[in-house]
Amino acid sequence: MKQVYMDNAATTKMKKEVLDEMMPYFTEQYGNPSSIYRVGRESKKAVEEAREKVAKALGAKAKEIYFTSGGTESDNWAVKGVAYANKDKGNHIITTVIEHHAVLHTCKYLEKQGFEVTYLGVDEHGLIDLTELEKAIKDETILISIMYANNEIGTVQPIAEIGKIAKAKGVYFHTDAVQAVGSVEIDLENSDIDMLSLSGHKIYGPKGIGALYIKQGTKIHPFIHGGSQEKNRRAGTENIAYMVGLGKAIEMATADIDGHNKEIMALRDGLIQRINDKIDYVKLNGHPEKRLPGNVNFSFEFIEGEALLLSLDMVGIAGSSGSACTSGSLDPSHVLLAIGLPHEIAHGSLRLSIGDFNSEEELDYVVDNLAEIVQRLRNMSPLYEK
Amino acid sequence: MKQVYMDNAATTKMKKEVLDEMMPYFTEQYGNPSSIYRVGRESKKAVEEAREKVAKALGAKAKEIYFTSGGTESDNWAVKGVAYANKDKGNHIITTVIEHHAVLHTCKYLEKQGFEVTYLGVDEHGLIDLTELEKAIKDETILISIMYANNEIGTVQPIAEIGKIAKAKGVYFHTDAVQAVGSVEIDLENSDIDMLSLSGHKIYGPKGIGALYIKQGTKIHPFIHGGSQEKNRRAGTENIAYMVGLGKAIEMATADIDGHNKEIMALRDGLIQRINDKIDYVKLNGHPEKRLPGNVNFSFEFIEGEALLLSLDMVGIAGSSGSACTSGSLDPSHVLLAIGLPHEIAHGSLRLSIGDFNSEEELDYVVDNLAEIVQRLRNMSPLYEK
Amino acid sequence: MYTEKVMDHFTNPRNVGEIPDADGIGEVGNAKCGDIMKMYLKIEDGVVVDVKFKTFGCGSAIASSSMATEMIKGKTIKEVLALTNKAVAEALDGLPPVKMHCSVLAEQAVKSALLDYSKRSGVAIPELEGFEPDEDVHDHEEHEE
Amino acid sequence: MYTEKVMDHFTNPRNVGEIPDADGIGEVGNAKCGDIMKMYLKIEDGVVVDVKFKTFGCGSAIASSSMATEMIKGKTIKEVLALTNKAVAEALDGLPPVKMHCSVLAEQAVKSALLDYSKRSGVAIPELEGFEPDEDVHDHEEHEE
Ligand SMILES: Cc1ncc(COP(=O)(O)O)c(C=O)c1O
Ligand SMILES: Cc1ncc(COP(=O)(O)O)c(C=O)c1O
Ligand code: FES
Ligand code: FES
Repeated sequence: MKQVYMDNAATTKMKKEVLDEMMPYFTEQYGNPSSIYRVGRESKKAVEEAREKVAKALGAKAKEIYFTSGGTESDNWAVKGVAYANKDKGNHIITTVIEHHAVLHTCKYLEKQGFEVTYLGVDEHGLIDLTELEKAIKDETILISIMYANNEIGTVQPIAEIGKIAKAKGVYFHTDAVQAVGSVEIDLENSDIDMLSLSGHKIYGPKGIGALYIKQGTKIHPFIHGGSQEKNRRAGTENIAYMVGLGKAIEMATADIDGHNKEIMALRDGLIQRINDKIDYVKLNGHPEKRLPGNVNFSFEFIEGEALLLSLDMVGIAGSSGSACTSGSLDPSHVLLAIGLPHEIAHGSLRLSIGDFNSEEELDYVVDNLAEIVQRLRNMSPLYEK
Repeated sequence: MKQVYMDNAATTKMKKEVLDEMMPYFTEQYGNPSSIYRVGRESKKAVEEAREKVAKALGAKAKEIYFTSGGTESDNWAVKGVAYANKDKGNHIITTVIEHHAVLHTCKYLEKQGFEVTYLGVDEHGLIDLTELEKAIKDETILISIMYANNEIGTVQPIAEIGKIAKAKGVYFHTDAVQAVGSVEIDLENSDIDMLSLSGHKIYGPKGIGALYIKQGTKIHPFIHGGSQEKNRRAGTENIAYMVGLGKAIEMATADIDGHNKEIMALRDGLIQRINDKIDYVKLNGHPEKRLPGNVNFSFEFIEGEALLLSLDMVGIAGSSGSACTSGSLDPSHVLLAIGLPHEIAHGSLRLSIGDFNSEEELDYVVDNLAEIVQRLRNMSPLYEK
Repeated sequence: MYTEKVMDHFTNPRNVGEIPDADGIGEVGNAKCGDIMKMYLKIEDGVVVDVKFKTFGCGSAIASSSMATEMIKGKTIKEVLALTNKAVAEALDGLPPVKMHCSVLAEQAVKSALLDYSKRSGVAIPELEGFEPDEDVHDHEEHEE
Repeated sequence: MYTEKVMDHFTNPRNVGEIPDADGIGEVGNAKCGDIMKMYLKIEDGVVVDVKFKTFGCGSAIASSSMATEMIKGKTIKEVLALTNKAVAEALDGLPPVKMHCSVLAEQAVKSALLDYSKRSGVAIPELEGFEPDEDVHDHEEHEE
């Protein structure tokens, strides 16, 4: 059967070039980078070259890049690390209701540990209100953590403006850029971002590697204590192969963002167009313009997401309803509820996220099948034609 | 030049069988295990099969095994997770002075956060005193964290007895078994161990994957918050390939521990014998019997470790002085000082750790070169012949 | 994730639709997930001669509805009353633990329809006395765990 | 990690040994790492005509000793006094930051030997007035960071 993978926001297929660069570190280049003998020194060199690549892709200094086990760890580190290191200054954190669970659940945890968290709401397109942000800052505020781009609806926040506000108030600013890297030009040197999280597997790199950018001078505790790896800030024997993979992946992902986006957006806009044309009672979620180039998120009234996903899977189409992480849960996406969708409409949502391996001709297959499936499920629904 | 890798306690070369099992997850099997479509379900299945393998190798239940990014994360999780989850009960932790930094530095950090830590000393062989342990336990004690086997001198602690004491006193017992897995028979179901850390790259698996065993019913906080992976206890998109690799590696490492140990110990004892015969002013560190099958640790009087390592490297021999993690540091190993070595003797120590890829004939090469190098460095030393 | 039986009933659900002149109609919603199930019964001489359903819900909700309709078709009211969600789940070769409540929805939809029949027809069904499908049926609150 | 120059001087150190009838001997220890360096000078007419060293220490300590001996051989006391640890490190094409103190050891060993020479010979070296190699030379305490 035809297989169409349209869940590139959940994870991507690794690029061959990335795997090729990693391979030596699975075989002969196995030395521990902390060791002084040859095979160790070569590993060390590979790690530092990878770090340079990540830094270069983001306009940062190599020494500001710390490798982690993924976007989730990066988020945990940034939020908890700043919270504990600055608790003498204050105990207040500002974030949004539409963050990834890696930030949200970390904040919930910190609330139990005595921190206070303000969760900013968003408008119908998923954008925060800058005035509200400014008002939320108080003397005790030590951290603002707001995602660069949302993983479900693709909305891109006004990061530069948020940074300016944070800087003016002397509050640290962390942004979860897991979904943004490769889709948005990022120049950290000329930004007011103090910390930025990214992840390898969203940009055709391996799963289980990420990085945290920490601007020089930022007061933050280590999160994982132990050996002196990563300049004493992130312990644990280095995952050299994945670091090399992340370096290559981010280099490729940022080589020509504009050109790349143009292609992906052409596919995206075509898909949105066709769905709008072919299926009624649908609603595009997220911002009409300020959205990730590959993100398509629709609500289909009267039907439920899981049934839709299962049906798509049966014709070889991989999509998602909300975030992959919530698929074990019964609740509709917290993001879709936050932009004001009623429960039953949030429930009937589908995210199709386009990636580098998708083609124009796959779109017809998707739309044809989608139209048929939606109709079939609606025919079964007690809400339809009511 | 001949290359002899004798630093298997720092890290091991991945076995071909392990890499082979991992490969599909770098290419076509890239689905996110949290997704419900086919390629996601297949990833999920792979993860659960790997978990079964880890559980089986340790005599545990699959649901008691949680994948992490390595031994260091496992140690951090166990110690911090139990500390914070049980701080209502007490704030006292017991560990030893010879733990890996992953435990030691975590404890140091917790001290700054208001916990109290007792660091048990060890005897000249690196063994703790059980009576001292018992005496150290008080009402506020919530955790005992004692490593199964030491990474530098190879000493194996009386884990069963420690477990009994912990259980009798109602205190959680965590053991860092990163060096023990594959060398010691572990049967968690019939043990009093509540948590156990392990790491992939010490047993011919990949670097950047580990696991924490958590006995059912143990009160512990998650360490990395976010998505609902690992039954809501360890968030982050799964590193499927490495999980599969760890599963295979531990399966191989535990298939025939006795037979395997016999071979490794024959090499080890031969090496010890030859060094003792050929070089004077040497001292074997660690316990004569209760030691890891592959561990050889000698002090060579009058010379310094780094000079020794560099010289060995120049003839293609990879060894370590103490732990790999301290190679950036100027202090001699905290473990060697803890067993009572004077500073300058601790400084002149060499660990040669034997692994599955070492051969009998490599030993001659090592001993011949070692003898020559030691003599050369001694001739340069102001302490020699004094 | 789902058994073949579940996938079969999900893909080719039996008895989808409505019965315009139904003798009993039950509609229940699940507070946990916000899903809704509607069951139509045609009853003659105490026997379910026809049954149809409509479901807004997940795969296992649809499969459970389908399976439940099959299990009660041609059965007496007494027999129908004996239908438990566990029986539905078993007939589907099992459901994931987190999806067991979907089969509860099916059991409740059937009972609701019988209750409606009882009310409309005046035929007393003592076994249903006190039966109330989950009270907060339309409570669509989100509940962060 | 180390430059080729360092590795060269480490592998083939120049002027290793002792001078039995040395005119000045300096021994210094580094409090940071516990390493020890001993320097022997033969001085004639204010010129270092021979120099030897022995070092218990890391690769860069050995290389620094070796380089330092080369740099002072044949030089006048004045010229020798101008030797800084930075010059030694530069002559080695650099040392890792954490290893800079090893070159300090070399500078201090040389100066100690000159001081010893001054004391023994009565030749005043005013530039060394007040010079004291790191005071806690034999402080072998561990210092956990
Ligand atoms: C916005 C966002 N943040 C964080 C994460 C977590 O990253 P990872 O899967 O690498 O742990 C993801 C994806 O899962 C994401 O989309
Ligand atoms: C005893 C011990 N504990 C913990 C670790 C850390 O494990 P990892 O390197 O996987 O983080 C190591 C090895 O580095 C070790 O030897
Ligand atoms: S999840 Fe709602 S009925 Fe199954
Ligand atoms: S580390 Fe001691 S002199 Fe270099």
